[in-house]
Amino acid sequence: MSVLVDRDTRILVQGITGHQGTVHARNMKAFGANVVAGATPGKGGQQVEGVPVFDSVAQAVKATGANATCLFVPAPFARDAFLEAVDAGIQLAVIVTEHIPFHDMLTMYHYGRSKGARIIGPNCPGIASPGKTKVGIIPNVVFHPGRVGVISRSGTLTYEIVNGIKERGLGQSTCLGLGGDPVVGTSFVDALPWFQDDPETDLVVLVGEIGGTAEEDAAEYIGRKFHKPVIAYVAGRSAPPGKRMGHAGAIIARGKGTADSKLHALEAAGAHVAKFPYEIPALVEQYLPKRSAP
Amino acid sequence: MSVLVDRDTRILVQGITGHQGTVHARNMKAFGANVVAGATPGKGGQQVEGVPVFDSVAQAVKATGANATCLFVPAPFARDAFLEAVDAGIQLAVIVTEHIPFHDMLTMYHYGRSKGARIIGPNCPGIASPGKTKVGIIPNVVFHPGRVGVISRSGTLTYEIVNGIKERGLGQSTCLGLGGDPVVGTSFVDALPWFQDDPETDLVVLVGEIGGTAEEDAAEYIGRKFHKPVIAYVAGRSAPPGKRMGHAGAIIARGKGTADSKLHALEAAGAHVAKFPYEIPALVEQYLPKRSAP
Amino acid sequence: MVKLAEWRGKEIFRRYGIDLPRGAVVRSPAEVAGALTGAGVPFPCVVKAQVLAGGRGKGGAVRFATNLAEAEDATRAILAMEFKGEKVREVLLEEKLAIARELYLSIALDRSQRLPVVMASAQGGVEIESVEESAIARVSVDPFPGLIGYEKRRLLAALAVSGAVARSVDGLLDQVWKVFVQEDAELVEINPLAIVGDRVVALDAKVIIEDDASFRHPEYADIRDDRTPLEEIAREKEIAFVQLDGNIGVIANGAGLTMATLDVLAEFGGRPGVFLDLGGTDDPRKVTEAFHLMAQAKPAAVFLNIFGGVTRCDTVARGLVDAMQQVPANERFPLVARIRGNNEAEGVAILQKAGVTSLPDLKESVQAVIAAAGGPA
Amino acid sequence: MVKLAEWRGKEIFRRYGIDLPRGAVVRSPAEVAGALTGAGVPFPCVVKAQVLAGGRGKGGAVRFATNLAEAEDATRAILAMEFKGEKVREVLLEEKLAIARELYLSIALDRSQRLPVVMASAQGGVEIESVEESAIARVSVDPFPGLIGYEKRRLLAALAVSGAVARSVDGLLDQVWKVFVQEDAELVEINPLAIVGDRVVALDAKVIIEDDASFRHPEYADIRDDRTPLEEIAREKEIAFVQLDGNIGVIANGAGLTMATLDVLAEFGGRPGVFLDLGGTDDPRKVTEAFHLMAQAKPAAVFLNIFGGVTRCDTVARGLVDAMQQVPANERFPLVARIRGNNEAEGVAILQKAGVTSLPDLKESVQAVIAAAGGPA
Repeated sequence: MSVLVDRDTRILVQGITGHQGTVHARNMKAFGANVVAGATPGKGGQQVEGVPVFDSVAQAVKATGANATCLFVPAPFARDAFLEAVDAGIQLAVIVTEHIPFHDMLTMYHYGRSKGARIIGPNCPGIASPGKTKVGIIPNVVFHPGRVGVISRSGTLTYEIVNGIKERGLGQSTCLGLGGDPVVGTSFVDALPWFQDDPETDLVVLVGEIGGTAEEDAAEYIGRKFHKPVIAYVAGRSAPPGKRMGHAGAIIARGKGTADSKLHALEAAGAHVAKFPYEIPALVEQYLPKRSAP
Repeated sequence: MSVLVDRDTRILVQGITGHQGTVHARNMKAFGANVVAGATPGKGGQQVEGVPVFDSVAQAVKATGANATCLFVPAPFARDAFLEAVDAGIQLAVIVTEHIPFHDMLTMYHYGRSKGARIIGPNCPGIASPGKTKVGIIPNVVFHPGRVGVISRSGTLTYEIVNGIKERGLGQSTCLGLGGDPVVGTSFVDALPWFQDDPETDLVVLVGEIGGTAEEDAAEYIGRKFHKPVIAYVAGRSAPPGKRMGHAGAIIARGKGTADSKLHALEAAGAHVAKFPYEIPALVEQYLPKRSAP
Repeated sequence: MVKLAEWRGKEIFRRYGIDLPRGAVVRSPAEVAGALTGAGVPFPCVVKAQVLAGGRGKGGAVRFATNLAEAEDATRAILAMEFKGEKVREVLLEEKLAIARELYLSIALDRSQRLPVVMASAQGGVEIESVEESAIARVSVDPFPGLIGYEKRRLLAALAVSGAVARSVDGLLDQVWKVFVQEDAELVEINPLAIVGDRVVALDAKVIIEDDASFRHPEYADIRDDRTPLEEIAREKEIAFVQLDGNIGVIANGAGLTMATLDVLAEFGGRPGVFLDLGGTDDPRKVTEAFHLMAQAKPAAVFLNIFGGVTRCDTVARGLVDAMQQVPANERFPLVARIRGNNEAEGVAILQKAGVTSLPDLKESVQAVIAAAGGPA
Repeated sequence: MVKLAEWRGKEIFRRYGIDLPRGAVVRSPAEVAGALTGAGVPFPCVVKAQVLAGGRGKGGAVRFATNLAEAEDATRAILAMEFKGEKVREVLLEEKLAIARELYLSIALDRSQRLPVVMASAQGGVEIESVEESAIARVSVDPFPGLIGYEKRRLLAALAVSGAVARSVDGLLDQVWKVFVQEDAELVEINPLAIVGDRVVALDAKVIIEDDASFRHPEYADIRDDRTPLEEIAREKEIAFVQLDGNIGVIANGAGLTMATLDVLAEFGGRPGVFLDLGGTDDPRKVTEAFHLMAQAKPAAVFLNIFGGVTRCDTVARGLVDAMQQVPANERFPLVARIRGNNEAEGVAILQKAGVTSLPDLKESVQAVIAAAGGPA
């Protein structure tokens, strides 16, 4: 199995009857993903892209054995939709929805954790494993199966980087978009062990951003426990400081959170740092362990 | 190890500086229990009954390795005291305090459960294993080591019954008082499997009360999974109905909750039912499996 | 357990934004005219006795009035009632609404699951016990995160509401949930919950506040409508007290032992009257107070059944002897004791000296007290 | 992110029962006399500019008055100020209290732990960044069950309070926690928090409400004190918009790509001015609107960097061409595009036809736009 998901992951799409839900259910299916059900309250009995729609997640799980969900539910309803999925026994949720209040995410994260459910996102592109499956919205065209793992806090920038790797003639094992919100269900530190344990991944590209301390935390982990090559890039080096958070935010970080802090930490931990996104593919080629052809 | 606790259980007494806390810390020590610490905010540095007192549970745990707590904290502060113990890593709490609002107990139970912490009580006498240890307030004098397990929702009535067993020349393995509050951390159904698995218990005395469906739930479990003899008694057969709960309470039960319902369920499950508490010792003697002397 | 009268429950509902009929409480017919005008209650109106017992409709404790004179007459008549033993002190006057349907809604505690449970039925306006199981939806709610979307949708489906009415009920569910949690309620029940146009209106309110949470709710401290005077004194002294209709008083310690004593007493033909549970106390003063309470209930005989575990038998015996000496001669009653456990010998000796026999056997002592009270029923 | 001015923060605090100095807001010197009387503010009083920037004390935006004339003069002077680029519209007049000690208290989000964190320091009244780490207590709080006893005791210890003052702070902690949760705050900060006798009084209030929670808080919808007019338009159109001080405009999609573009631009000596992030949109109208916004900011040159993933390149190109045609000739600016990904060939062809070159390479296209804007800085 690749990281977190595989061919037999049975995907539920919450909010499948909306525009985004419909488009991406179609794209997931085109990627080869096993989309088994949709759920929208009041729309049970319909079909969207050949997928049966249910009124509740419990009904969808019972009828189809869905074991992962992809949420396109509008922000005001996302919290309850996720909690419904957890109560129905679903253990993996990719939350594409943006603008979910972080207070809602705190509830979602801690409730989910107490029930053993994992969140990817919110406001994230999701997870894709070329040749296997995709839960989320990462464009199908950028992929090529291979042995490079990608973990990123960005959306479009990730597509650009993944595409660059493909254009270099290399491919990806699993690409995981964590989302850039203040509270994310999965951080670099959560995800790195999965890639460490994944026999299909030989190298990891880590795409960070300024703000928070997720990259510093990742560096700490990489230095101690991660044994595959890491190529790291951090966006926002030249961004003006303090445009987002007030004083209290600043002191939580206390000198962390800047691009410099992140890059130094990653470099010190042994990661190969790219200064610009277009440098990544060459670094990947340079550090990707050579294998004899299978 | 006996059920839940043993000689090496390291007991913290929260509220040790109060009258009840002091008296029962002394009694526990007299029973042979390993009382290692007390905790009362603002009283750190004192000694009570030779036991060091700490300001916080975290300090007590760090200094003494306490791994179970016994709470004598007044009801308005019991919730927070328990949560403090859980956050300090304690996994077993005997809550003696009575009159804790059940809304607080809901928080305590579900928070504790999410962190793997077990509650006995509240408003309960606790747990005692003669010759080993005691966490709670069950009187020392009623015990004699033996092979009878006792699980009870009552307090004084339990002492009377345990004493009766002792006067018959028999002894107890572990005696567990669950407390009779609307929300208890441990029910018969939670406790029965421990006695099932306990090699030191040959027979279980189950002491129930009217109200709720804990005895019916226990009967259901006993019928399916419990393989040791059970002597059951349910107090309140002649109590006037409806003195406590309104309509909604009544319909949760729907015909359950009466002594008749409980006794029938227990009898149907194979338990030997005592009509009066003074019949219990003879029934215990009758059904206790005979062993060759060790 | 603080059972609130309908009007008090509705006062709470109003604070949480729950939709209610316009209404006002009066304590005399003279207040009716002003109250109706002040609250803007039109005719016809409903006049309801504010008592805790159920079945007011059938019992004549709910009337209708089409003009002021009728409203005053109905108020006068209801204030003169004693409803199922309860004196009517307040009357609630409310507008009569055009009801499309009557629903049932409540939140209580499910002890087995240790979760609050919301119950809803499309069959409201009748006693919920008479509604068949399959017509009642039950939704258990995790206190964290509280009542959420899909749970509410299950309830809305059970209530068979849709569109604007469903939106009203959805809002109401949030409000009722808040009442249950924030007011430390044991029970919040709305029956009937009426559909009136697009509104959902609480026609009745049954709210029970948990006694143990009273430290958070001083506002309910002086509501004790459902206690007898003796029960009220017992409550203040933290002695569990139950009044039944027999003639034998029982003082015991612990709820289980108290109930077991009652069972044995009933088995041998005794009729239990007042019941006192001392709890786990050590305090001789409490024994004395319990004895005084007992004396006021004028039992034919009293049985004291104490197992001294945490409590010491000698302390209890001393408190008892003290109390006996304070009871005037003309109020004395026969006393049978059974006092066992911790410091038993000392306790028995103290009683003996005061002329009270303590029998060790429960069956025998019960038979003795029944005989002292005049024999089995 | 809705930053509230001090007086608005204090209005919220008042609703939650937090102890505040008596005070009133005025918008002209003429209102001062009435406001002081109405709020019962005695002399001497404090006159404070209601601006969002910090450092008001040092910057002359906080003054003191010992009589009405002085209060009016101070109000007039402050209303005439422009403080760190912000026009002063409101002035808060408050009683001057006898302060024993100044403390610091705040609640914010700890992203790494995914928990709110309460911070407290006995060293209040100065910028918290200047307080050494060891003098600040940090307590992470689980949203279920919320701030609890032992956590509060740790904070009280850090604030070095005891007795009656500690009891006041204990109550305050519950109130501030409720503000943070119930108002969907990103930050609640009280600095200084003053000890005045046994009271603890919030002398300042810094409250930031989370934008994403605005659907729960319509009451904050029209508070936008901290946005420029262009930022306000961008917000309404859901386009992320940042104004810097350079001369090159950038339109990109996605925060990461936008920041990466900025990094490359800066590396080659470009000075970024306005920054627009289209997000994950597919909508050509949004491209058009972004272009209009950009035109209003009058950049020397504009760089459009789009990776079409979910977005289609041809749709973006069409929106762009439409928008260009609507800009008057005298407002036109040089445009460099890099448009890649989904339907790239079609997009490039559409741009080509309209006279815009799309370069595939990020470095080359950045260098081209810098040249168009007049060369590196």
